[in-house]
Amino acid sequence: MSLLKYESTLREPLVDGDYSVYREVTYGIGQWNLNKTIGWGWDITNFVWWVGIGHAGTLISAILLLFRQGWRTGVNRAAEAMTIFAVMCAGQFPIFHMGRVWDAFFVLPYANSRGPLWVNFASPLLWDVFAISTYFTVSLLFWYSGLIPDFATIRDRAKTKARKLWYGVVSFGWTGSTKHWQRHESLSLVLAGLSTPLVLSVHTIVSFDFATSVVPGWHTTIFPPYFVAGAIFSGFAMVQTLMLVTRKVMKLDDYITLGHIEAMNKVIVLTGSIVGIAYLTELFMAWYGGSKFEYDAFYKYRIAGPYGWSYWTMMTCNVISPQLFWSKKLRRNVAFTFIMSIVVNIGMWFERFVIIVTSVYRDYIPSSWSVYYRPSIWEVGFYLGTFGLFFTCYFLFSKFAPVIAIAEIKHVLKTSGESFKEKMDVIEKESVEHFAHGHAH
Amino acid sequence: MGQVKKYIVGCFDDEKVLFPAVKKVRAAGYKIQDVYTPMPIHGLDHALGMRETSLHTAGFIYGITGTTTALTCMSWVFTSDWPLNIGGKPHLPLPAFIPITFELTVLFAAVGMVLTFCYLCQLAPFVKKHHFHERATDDLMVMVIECTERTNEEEVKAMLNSNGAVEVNVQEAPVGWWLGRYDRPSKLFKTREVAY
Amino acid sequence: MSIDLNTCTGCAACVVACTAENNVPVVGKKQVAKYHEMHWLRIDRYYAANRKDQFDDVNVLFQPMLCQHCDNAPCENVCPVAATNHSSEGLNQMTYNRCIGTRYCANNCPFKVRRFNWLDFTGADSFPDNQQPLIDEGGMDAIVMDMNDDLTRMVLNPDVTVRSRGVIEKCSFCVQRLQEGKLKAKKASRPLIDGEVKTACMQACPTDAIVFGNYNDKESRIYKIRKEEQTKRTFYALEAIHVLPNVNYLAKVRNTDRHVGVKEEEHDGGEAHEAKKEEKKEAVPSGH
Amino acid sequence: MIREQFEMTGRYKQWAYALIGTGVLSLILGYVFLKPGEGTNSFGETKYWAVLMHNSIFFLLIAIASMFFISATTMAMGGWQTAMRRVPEAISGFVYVGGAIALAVLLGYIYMSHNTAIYHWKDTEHVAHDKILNGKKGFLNTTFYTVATILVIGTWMALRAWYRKNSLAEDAGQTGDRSYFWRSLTICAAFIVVYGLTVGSTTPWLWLMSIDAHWFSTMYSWYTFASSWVAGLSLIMLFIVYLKNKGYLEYVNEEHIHDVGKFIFAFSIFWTYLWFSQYMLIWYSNQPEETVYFQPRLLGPYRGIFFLNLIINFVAPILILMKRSSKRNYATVTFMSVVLIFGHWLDFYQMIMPGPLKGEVNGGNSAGLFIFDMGVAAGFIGLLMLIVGNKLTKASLLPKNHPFVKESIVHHT
Repeated sequence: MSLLKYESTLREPLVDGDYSVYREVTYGIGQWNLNKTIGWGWDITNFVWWVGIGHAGTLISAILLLFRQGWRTGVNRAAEAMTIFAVMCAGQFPIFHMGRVWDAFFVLPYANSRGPLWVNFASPLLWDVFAISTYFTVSLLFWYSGLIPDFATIRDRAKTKARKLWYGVVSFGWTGSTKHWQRHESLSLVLAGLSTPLVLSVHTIVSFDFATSVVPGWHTTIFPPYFVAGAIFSGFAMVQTLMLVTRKVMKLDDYITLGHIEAMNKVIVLTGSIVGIAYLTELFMAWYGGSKFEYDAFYKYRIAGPYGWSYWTMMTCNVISPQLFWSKKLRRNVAFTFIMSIVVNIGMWFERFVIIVTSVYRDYIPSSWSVYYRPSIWEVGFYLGTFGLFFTCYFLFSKFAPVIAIAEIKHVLKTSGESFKEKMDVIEKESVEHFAHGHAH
Repeated sequence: MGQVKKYIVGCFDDEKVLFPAVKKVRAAGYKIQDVYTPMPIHGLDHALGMRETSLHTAGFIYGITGTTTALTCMSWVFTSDWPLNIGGKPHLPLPAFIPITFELTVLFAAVGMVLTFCYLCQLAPFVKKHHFHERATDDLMVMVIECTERTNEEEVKAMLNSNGAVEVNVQEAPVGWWLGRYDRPSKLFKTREVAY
Repeated sequence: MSIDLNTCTGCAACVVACTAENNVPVVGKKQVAKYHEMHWLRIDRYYAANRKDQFDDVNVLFQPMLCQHCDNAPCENVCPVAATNHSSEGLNQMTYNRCIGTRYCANNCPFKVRRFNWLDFTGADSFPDNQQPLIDEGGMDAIVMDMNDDLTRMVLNPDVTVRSRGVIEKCSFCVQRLQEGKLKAKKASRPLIDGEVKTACMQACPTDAIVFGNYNDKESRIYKIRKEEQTKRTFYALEAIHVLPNVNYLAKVRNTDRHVGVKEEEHDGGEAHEAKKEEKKEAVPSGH
Repeated sequence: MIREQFEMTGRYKQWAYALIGTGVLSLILGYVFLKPGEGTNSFGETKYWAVLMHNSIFFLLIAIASMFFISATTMAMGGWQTAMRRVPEAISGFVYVGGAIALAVLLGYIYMSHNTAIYHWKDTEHVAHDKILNGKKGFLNTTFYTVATILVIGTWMALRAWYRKNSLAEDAGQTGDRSYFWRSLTICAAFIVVYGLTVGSTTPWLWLMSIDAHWFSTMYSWYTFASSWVAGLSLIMLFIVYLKNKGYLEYVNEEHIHDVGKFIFAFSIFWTYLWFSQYMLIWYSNQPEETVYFQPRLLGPYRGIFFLNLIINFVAPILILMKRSSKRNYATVTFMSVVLIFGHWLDFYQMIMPGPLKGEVNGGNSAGLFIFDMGVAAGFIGLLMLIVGNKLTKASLLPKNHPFVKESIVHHT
């Protein structure tokens, strides 16, 4: 069974998105409801949102690998794929939010024909260019190097010529030689080690886009770790959403167990609470700092004021509702988890919206204060378009590539299953001294 | 490609059986060409007497290269090639160079390592190698022993059989890799029908 | 540049002069309603009343607001392509053909003086024929078409570029006039004389509220105003965020025994500039 | 027979008492030379109180970091550390004495001293004229300070006591009885929440950030946490290595050392990350209300300490602990632990001192007073040794009935 049968329902958002982008490029950003005060709205909100989602995959495969959390193997491959597709979606926004997309290559550092005019290496947006492209590349390499042995497994089971050709090409001639495995292990470990700080750096740099500025509500030092926590939070929520669907449709209940779901819910409640502390810290500092602009940004325009509803949506979805996961029963409830995963995604979207829009719409000088910002149909269309792209890519992936890391699962199967449980029962009953003696190094 | 050698192939389905077998075969003085396994098996590389890979050292060197590239390029551009006054910041705004320096370190290390890995293992699209057993990527561990003129085939086969191999055969296979497609049989070497 | 708030009457002659001099596009009513207007120079109004709800008896203060050409410009730092940077003369300059339109600088400008070309207002876009469809749809006013035929384009100042869609623009301190003046002086082998070059707004100001010049020249008007004549009245906009503007204002002084501010400025630990901004306290937004 | 009951050797005790003696002597000599009794807000008085505060807060926070270590690993079902679990448990036992001392110092400063150089906000008259401090009155006032401090330290003590009681009861209980383990999860969850709300947010604001009362940074608490956490991990490492050297902790081997070493390495980088984020954002945005904090540290008299802090806490661990073999080498990890505890002590030093002592470092008398600083720190170290040693003797070094203990024994990196 394949998820691809849902593809037709995605055609509409994709086409919608394409047309929105076409209009933006031909006629201009003026069709969006941004203005001289609100320079960024849905575009950058969506960018940050997608990038945040794109953190979970690498996080699961890298950090949890280093922390030896065995449960990650069930979900890591699909989560990594999700990462790559989410970053692809994210990348579109900073590109197409430019006034002159056709000159987007100006951000690349090369000595151009106008003389050695370089880029501004001190601009957070340029750091973004480096961070997002590095992250995309490294995630892709990490994901693909893990896929090679699995592709080889499928290649050797393939029945049709087309499949033999396709999997033959993508498996790079993998044989499973011991030396290759040794190098492969070393590669995975180092890539995991590199990806861990990388994944933190990406959202850190995204947060620098705001935190380096002088805009009240943007400039705050807690942003880097707080954005990272938020990214993990939203990323895990998106993994839950997708995995629960994949699990259901492809009948992977034995591979993605309630244990996996519960573990991810624990991460969600942890990161949700970290984010919550950060929200409260910001609120406190806005008062404590003694700057009127900062105070107004939080107390007049965020928790109250015309955008108050978005702030409270964010608070409810991100901080209050995940606390329900303290209950073990709810953590292991699939339907509830699915609903919560969507709630968290909505909440995290609003977090970025609140940060971006409520900060710029009224900053320093009252004469420039802006009106209430509503997105135009083209901004919404563009956003929906990335959904189409994301799910199309994900469904194609689930059709043509293994959603479960085959080789890794084989590795893990040694430490689970029935015979393992029997063995464990014996060990349970042994005394510590006896056990230790038997396992002396 | 071109050179064809003869190999004795023994297949195992349990790593607990494989390890003693590896030990015995090596003790008997035969050269194990390779063991093909569906998943990484810890300690097998040591059992086969392979040295540790230095791939991570290469990665470290690539990383350092990235760091230096980033720092020297940015410093050169900002201080000597075209110094601009941007926002009143110093011409060498070191804190602002850190993010890009970090990213390039990671990028160089990762890309360099993956390319080195592919080079060392000879992995690329359309690369084809001889596969001794199709289940080597599924659930069998396939031990391959190279035959020389001094190898007593029958003795080796018997040894493998007595050490728990579930399947033993002799194959002639080309050395190395060649360009080819998996949906077509290879015409590049004289075929002798093997296990599949 | 120094702007005297005492003499400013809020007549907006500077705004008109600036628009005419710098080919600032006319965007039409619909786009103005979307806050897409392009003025490089605007006049902010602040009202001071005794009580918050008492608007029949207010004191008004006009503050012409334009690019402050900050020395620590937050906008310059964030531009990824270095399209905006500082000239050696202290101008915060824009390179239109380098700009890719991320609008990051506009977000980060505390004075909100940067203007983005949201649509093709001048017909100078890389994409042809993209105005009429929008006008037909009702997204834009037909008036922007005026910039498309040769006759109406005669109003444009030939010394100033017409900006295309998708780039940021802002006050340049009439850099074309500065260059011209410098060239003339160079040809005559003499230094630029103070007051020889006037920005359009300075030239148009009927009350001479705006003074422009070289602050490094100790004989210049601007130096004398800041350092000798008006030391007590000189203040800079938003000094607390330390962007070091190159435009200073001279505080408005009223000869009245009526208490103006809502409440006495509290002692704030010796931050002198706060007191100068007394009149700006209890400001209410003007335009809406 | 394994040695699972720690006994303090005579030498250990001698060292502890000698260090405590050094501390007491330093305090007496400091009292004689600095004359803190003479003149409110005199240099001597400010310095004396600042040193007491610096050390009491630092050592309390690194001891409570052990409790966080236990809670975090328990919540994550991390079985690997069970075999050495009693070490952080013992270290967290310092919270009673350390907490009492900190309470005495902090409240002593608030109520016994007329000094206002450390906490400007104590001076109500000054606050009335200071617009910014006046705005913070609701948070920075003696009543709130007192209540919050007592509450925070009291909660830490209570939760630590509860955890320890449960842990000891497990030893006495039946093998295979998991009820203690489930209860420990509840306690740890409660502690994590409390830790997040105290060390992760409010406490560092109240105790430390309010020294530079005008200044603020939202990152501050997380930064303080990272600093105390790295030092706390190093402290755990030191005790493990010591016990291993004395032949205890039979089941702890270089695999466990390696993992603690990884933690130290990773969180040293994490500390640097937070340091960089806080510094870079303030540097980049360049607003006076924030840069005022770095002015004396980066450009003023504390410049040397500022960079030393970075070298010790970032450059040293990243270079020395990067290699796998160095994380498994007892000598290297011991050396790095000592270096890092000193490094983060220095980090706290540069967080606290530049605020009240604005002029020269230590009033120009750097060397002499730095010895005083170190002397007082030595006293705290001695006290820590004595108390932790004492707690280690109170229970078996192996929590035998813990469900994860076997997993810990076969732990393999």
